[in-house]
Amino acid sequence: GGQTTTSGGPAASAAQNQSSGPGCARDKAGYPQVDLKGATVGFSQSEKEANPFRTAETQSIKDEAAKRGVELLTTNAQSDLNKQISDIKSLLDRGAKLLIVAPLNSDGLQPAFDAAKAKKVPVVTIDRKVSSQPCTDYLTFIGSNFVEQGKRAAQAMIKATGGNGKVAILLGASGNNVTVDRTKGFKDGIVGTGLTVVAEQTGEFDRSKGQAVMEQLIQSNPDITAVYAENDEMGVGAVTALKAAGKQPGKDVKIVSVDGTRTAVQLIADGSYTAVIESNPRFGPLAFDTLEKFAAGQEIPQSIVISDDEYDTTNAAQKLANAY
Amino acid sequence: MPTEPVIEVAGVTKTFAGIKALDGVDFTLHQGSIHALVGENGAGKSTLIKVLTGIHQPDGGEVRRAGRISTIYQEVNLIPLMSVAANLFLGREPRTRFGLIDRAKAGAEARRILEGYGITADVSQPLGTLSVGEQQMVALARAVETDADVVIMDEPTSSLEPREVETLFQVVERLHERNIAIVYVSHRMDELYRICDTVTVLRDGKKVHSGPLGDLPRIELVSLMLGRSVSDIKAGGTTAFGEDHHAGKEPVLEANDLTSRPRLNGVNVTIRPGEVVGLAGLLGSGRTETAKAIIGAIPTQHGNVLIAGKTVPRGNVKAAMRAGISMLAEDRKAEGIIPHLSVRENIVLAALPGLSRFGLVSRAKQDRIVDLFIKRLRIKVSSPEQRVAELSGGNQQKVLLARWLCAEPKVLLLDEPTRGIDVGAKAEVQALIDELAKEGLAVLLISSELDELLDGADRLVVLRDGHVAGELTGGELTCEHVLAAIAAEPEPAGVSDDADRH
Amino acid sequence: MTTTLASTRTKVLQRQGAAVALVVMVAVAWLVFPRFGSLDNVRDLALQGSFLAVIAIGMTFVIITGGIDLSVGSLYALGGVLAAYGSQWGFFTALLLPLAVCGLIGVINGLLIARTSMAPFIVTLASLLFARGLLLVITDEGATTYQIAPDSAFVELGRGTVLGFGYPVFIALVLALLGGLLLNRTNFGQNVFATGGAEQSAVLMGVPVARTKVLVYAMSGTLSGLAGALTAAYLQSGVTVIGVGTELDAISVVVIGGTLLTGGAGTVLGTMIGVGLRTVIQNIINQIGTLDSNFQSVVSGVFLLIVVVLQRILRR
Amino acid sequence: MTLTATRTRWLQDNGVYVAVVALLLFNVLFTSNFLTMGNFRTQLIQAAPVLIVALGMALVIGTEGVDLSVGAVMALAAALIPLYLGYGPLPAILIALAVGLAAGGFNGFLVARVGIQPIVATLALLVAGRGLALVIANGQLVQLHDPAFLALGTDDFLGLPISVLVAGVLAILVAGLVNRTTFGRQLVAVGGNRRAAHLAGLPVSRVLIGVYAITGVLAAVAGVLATSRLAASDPADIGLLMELSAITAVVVGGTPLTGGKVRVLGTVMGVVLMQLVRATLIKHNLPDSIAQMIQAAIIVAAVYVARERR
Ligand SMILES: Nc1ncnc2c1ncn2[C@@H]1O[C@H](COP(=O)(O)OP(=O)(O)OP(=O)(O)O)[C@@H](O)[C@H]1O
Ligand SMILES: Nc1ncnc2c1ncn2[C@@H]1O[C@H](COP(=O)(O)OP(=O)(O)OP(=O)(O)O)[C@@H](O)[C@H]1O
Ligand SMILES: [Mg+2]
Ligand SMILES: [Mg+2]
Repeated sequence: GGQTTTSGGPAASAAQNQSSGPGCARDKAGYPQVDLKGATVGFSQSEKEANPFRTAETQSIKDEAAKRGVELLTTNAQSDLNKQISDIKSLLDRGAKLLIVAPLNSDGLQPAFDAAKAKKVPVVTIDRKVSSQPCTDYLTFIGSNFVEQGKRAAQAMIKATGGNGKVAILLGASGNNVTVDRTKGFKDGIVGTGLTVVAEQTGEFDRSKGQAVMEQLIQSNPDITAVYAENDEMGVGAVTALKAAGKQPGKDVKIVSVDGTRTAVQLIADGSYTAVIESNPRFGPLAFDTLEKFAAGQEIPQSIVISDDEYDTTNAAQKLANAY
Repeated sequence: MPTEPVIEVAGVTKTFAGIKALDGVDFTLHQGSIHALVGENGAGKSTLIKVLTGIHQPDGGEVRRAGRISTIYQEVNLIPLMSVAANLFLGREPRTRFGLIDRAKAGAEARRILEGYGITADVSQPLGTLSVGEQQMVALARAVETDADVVIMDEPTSSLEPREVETLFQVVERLHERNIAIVYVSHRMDELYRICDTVTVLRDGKKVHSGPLGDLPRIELVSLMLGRSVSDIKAGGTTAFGEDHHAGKEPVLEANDLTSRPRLNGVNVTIRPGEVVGLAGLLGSGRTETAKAIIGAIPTQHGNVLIAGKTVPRGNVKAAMRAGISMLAEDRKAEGIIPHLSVRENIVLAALPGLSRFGLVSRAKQDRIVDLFIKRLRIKVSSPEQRVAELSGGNQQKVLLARWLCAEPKVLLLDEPTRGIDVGAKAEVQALIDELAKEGLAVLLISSELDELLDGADRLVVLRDGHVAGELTGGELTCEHVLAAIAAEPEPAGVSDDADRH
Repeated sequence: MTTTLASTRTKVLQRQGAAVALVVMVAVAWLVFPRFGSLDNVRDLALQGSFLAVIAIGMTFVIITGGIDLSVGSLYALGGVLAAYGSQWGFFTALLLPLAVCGLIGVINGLLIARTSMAPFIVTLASLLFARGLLLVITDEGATTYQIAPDSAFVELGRGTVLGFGYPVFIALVLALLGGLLLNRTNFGQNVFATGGAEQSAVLMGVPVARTKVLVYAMSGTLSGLAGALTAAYLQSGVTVIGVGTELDAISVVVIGGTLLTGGAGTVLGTMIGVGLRTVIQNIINQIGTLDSNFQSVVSGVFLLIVVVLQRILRR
Repeated sequence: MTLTATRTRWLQDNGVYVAVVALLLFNVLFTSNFLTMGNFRTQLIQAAPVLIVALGMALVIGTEGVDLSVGAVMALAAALIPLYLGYGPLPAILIALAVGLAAGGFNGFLVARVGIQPIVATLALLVAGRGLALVIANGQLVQLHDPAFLALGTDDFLGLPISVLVAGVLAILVAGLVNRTTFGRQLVAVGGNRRAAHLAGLPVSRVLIGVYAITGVLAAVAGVLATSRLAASDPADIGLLMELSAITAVVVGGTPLTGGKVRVLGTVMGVVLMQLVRATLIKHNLPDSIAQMIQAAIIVAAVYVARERR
């Protein structure tokens, strides 16, 4: 993947990024000049901060805002798309001059972007790419490339298994485009290898569901040699299930997942997990840098890919502190 | 007699879960006739009616109808939460020009119609705020005011007052004049003989007799219903009550100044052991409320209840029962039976804690006591494990009586205990009340049948608008005295608020 | 006549603990939060409430018949997807396809409930699953999101405004008005009350109970589909992730509005007040702004409780 | 004619058992590796928490109520475990159960004393409870390491997984409670006709509060067991939609939602049936869409057969 860099910890990832598409400049797009320092910035979070990714993401934005002396307004859409739209409108109404949005879904936020456009408030979307027009509907997207994450997971899997074996996929929640992209990337990545997908079932991004599904799959397909979990939580659930079934996860059955939570990385270090592709939640520095550059009149690329780290048996112990 | 048949039924059979409710019944109704349909509880009268009206599909046989039927079913079947007017007009509401319901017109019409039935209540109020009797009158009005060719009445008078019964008879008379055929179900012999011209007798789902009523002696009708020979049946007056009882000296129940606004304003009742006290009064005079206040089922603002001199905590049914009061509620369906449970469980319900040890129930004890009561009250069941909902109304009533006797009360409050019960069962219940009183039980008897009260009670308390309007004993126990007490003007002593009219 | 009016008025007051709460909430919010009363905020509140209102009107009818419809959330999402899918063939397909399909599922709900004696709770729970499944089939397990061309007439239905208020607001208001008329001034409405008030009696009184039930579930399904279509028009796409838990929202606004879950009584006006309350409380949480996201649901739960208890006490 | 009547009656009473047998047969024939000890073990372990919750739900439904808050109570129990695990597993579990009791008692209070309809009363706790659990847990999933506590989820006793054993014992206790105790009979009477039960002097409020409290405790037990099996306290996700699974199992097992009747063995079979359905769908690797539609069809079919004929 040309869009991705594969080195460095979180500090590095903030600085290292790649961008694509023609740039977007303030004068061209017609946004007013807003000095970031002392400005009111709105942040609309999509889901409850009840998993490590969301917690780390919100914290990163808050920390950076505090560091830069920015007044931050926050809302949480509680997984309700209509609520996120009204959240964003209310942020605008409460005087936010710049917006950072973690979209609940790729589609459907158009009304909110239109409201921001009407008030000439630039929007930076993070962690999930939306299907609206960059530079017109919103300023730019900062985040990971989920298809790429899937591909990298496939590479890690190929490396760990030697390209042979039977894989079970623990899918994310149905109807969610993260699920779709991570599945597509992984399946594309294993084309032409000896890896075959024998089962794909949803674990709804949830540890206990991942565990329950895995328990069923080991019974019906005892010859599974690898598991690709579309987030760490399900992967960790799979570990518990495999152990209970008398298998050695990480050895008999390779496990690769996406996220980079501390639990999963710790499991790699302990030897019962294979690899984790990071999905970097630390958007704060990058988001505010982008806003600052934009204010200064620099061109902003259409999308900015945050660098995602990767943890495997060779580096998990050293990098444990970087996991969230 | 007019000969045009409006309903003709031949060989109709209907089975419920193995029980033959109707077995090859023939029934013909002629135009302009008032046809009595009689039989013991569970004989199949209500079932036949539901077949006639098409609510039940018969398993076999033929039903021919010519003309529209309108029916008053046995249990009041209206919608309590809807307004009186809405209930009256449901399905044929007056419309405005735009096809919408004309509520003003419906209200006015309803008021006009119901006045003819002696009901002055606010027609925009929910029907449920009316007394059972008033509801029955609304049901009557609803059935009669449609342009029907046949009106079927399944025990219409069971919740009615003497005065209301008269209104009903006038309505029947009006219908008769319009040559409308009527099917009339009742367990009250007097009524049947007064208004009906033809009779059909059902027994155990079979038709055992059909013919003109006037020629048929009462005793013979009863014998047909019960399936026993005339000589077996001793004609012992209209009720089965015996002589007066020998009451104790000290009252076992003293209820003082019971007040539950707005329906009850300071009622006093005392009953001695072995005494049957009757509670008389018009519809809505507060008799049911009095019983409910005594047992603590409705909140009271004033007054207290003493059992053998000890005060019973207010508003607490459980405590009242522990003190020895039991109440047979008026509304069997809503306040009596637990439909899903078996006859056995319904009988032992109130006595359950006494029949168990450490919270564990004892089946053996239950079976013993249930057998005893099924025999003693002659409850017709296929087995004690039969679901109580499957029994006929009369047998359900007996099950409830058994429930309360099982609780071994000192005072038994009976609210319309013989409502909807056939002659045989009614006599049994009345005899039972007698017997219980003889055994020393104190009984409060509420009944809308004056005969029953006059014969059964040793003393009568007459209520009017939630006050005691008079007490009658001994020689005063006559129809005239009761009616006088009911109709008397309020005493000028200032007991009531509107006394200053004098 | 005047006494009738007065008693109706007290009755309405007793039923409407929610109305009292709404007035209090709005007054407090107005005083405390300067932005609350801004025209923009009011317009947004109205628009946000309108989608739920459309669903809740149908739910009101269902609940008055003594039933419940758990499938509305799924049908809402399905309606949105179908609208977006249908929009490629123009305005009318976009509008009618969701109405037809969701209405049909509603009819099936109604038939199962009316013709067999299965509990509404369980039948509609099954169609909650079924409709989600169907949605996933249509969208290729959620991989495809159908977009609606931004310049199509259908988008105008969701995004257009009069006096700054979106069309969905007016649609919801008109539907509420029609719903109120239907409920109180037509024979069908009387049948709905009778069915929920005492089903057995209603049968004996000649009310077409089965037909009434089929109709209310059909109505609830159709309205959910319509809400989905409006949402799709507003969002310009058939988003698959909406509608999760919407059934509980709809039920709670109906109940907050004073409709009895046991059936037999209720008003559309009350439901609209319930929707208003829910929308306002959410807005207030946003206005406060600093509330921990996890704490927000505690506040909503406690609030629901307060309103219901208040209502209960007022009715005594 | 009476023969068909008895046959439908029989099917109505035993439909859920027939369905379980049919599904087992299907799996034996068409699912690879189905007839293994390990597989049955898995099914039982997964069914155990649902069963424990469903037992309580059956009692509540028997009183003509419903408890939507069971999932939230599980989350509350899960959130409390790590806070008190430092004092040892027993105190932690007891506190979790105590909170379940309190939550259930509160539901019961709202239903019995305040007179709020059960769906609404428990809906409030459904919404607030999980939020509260997350507030307690600070929104975090907590990994658990106490070996004694984790043994609950992994170890065997008498050759059976502990959670399965607990569920079995609780099922027997609940069956005994319903059929053999005054409380149980009063519960059914209250569900059958509340006004009549009140007039018969039954302690209606006490019965209702008791039933909801029992349900709360059972939900907490399920929460504790699920937490130990997961080896983590996960208040965000534990017991999510459990209320619907439990209600489905109870109703599929032949307990009508109209109250007045509780079928404990039916409930057990309802849980087993739904567990088998889920297992079958996963083992045959059906996509989520088809799986949901098939589940819907099976629920309707099972309830259709067991429904009360008019
Ligand atoms: N829906 C039903 N299900 C089962 N059995 C029924 C049903 N309806 C009536 N029965 C049975 O049919 C028989 C006839 O009942 P029905 O109600 O017609 O009696 P009835 O003559 O009206 O008695 P009553 O004078 O007590 O009203 C009874 O044995 C009753 O138990
Ligand atoms: N306005 C009302 N509000 C509430 N309930 C009422 C009202 N009017 C009547 N009722 C109910 O109707 C029933 C009968 O009322 P009441 O006790 O006054 O009559 P009664 O003298 O017992 O006459 P009957 O037994 O013949 O109906 C009672 O259960 C009472 O609760
Ligand atoms: Mg009858
Ligand atoms: Mg009375």
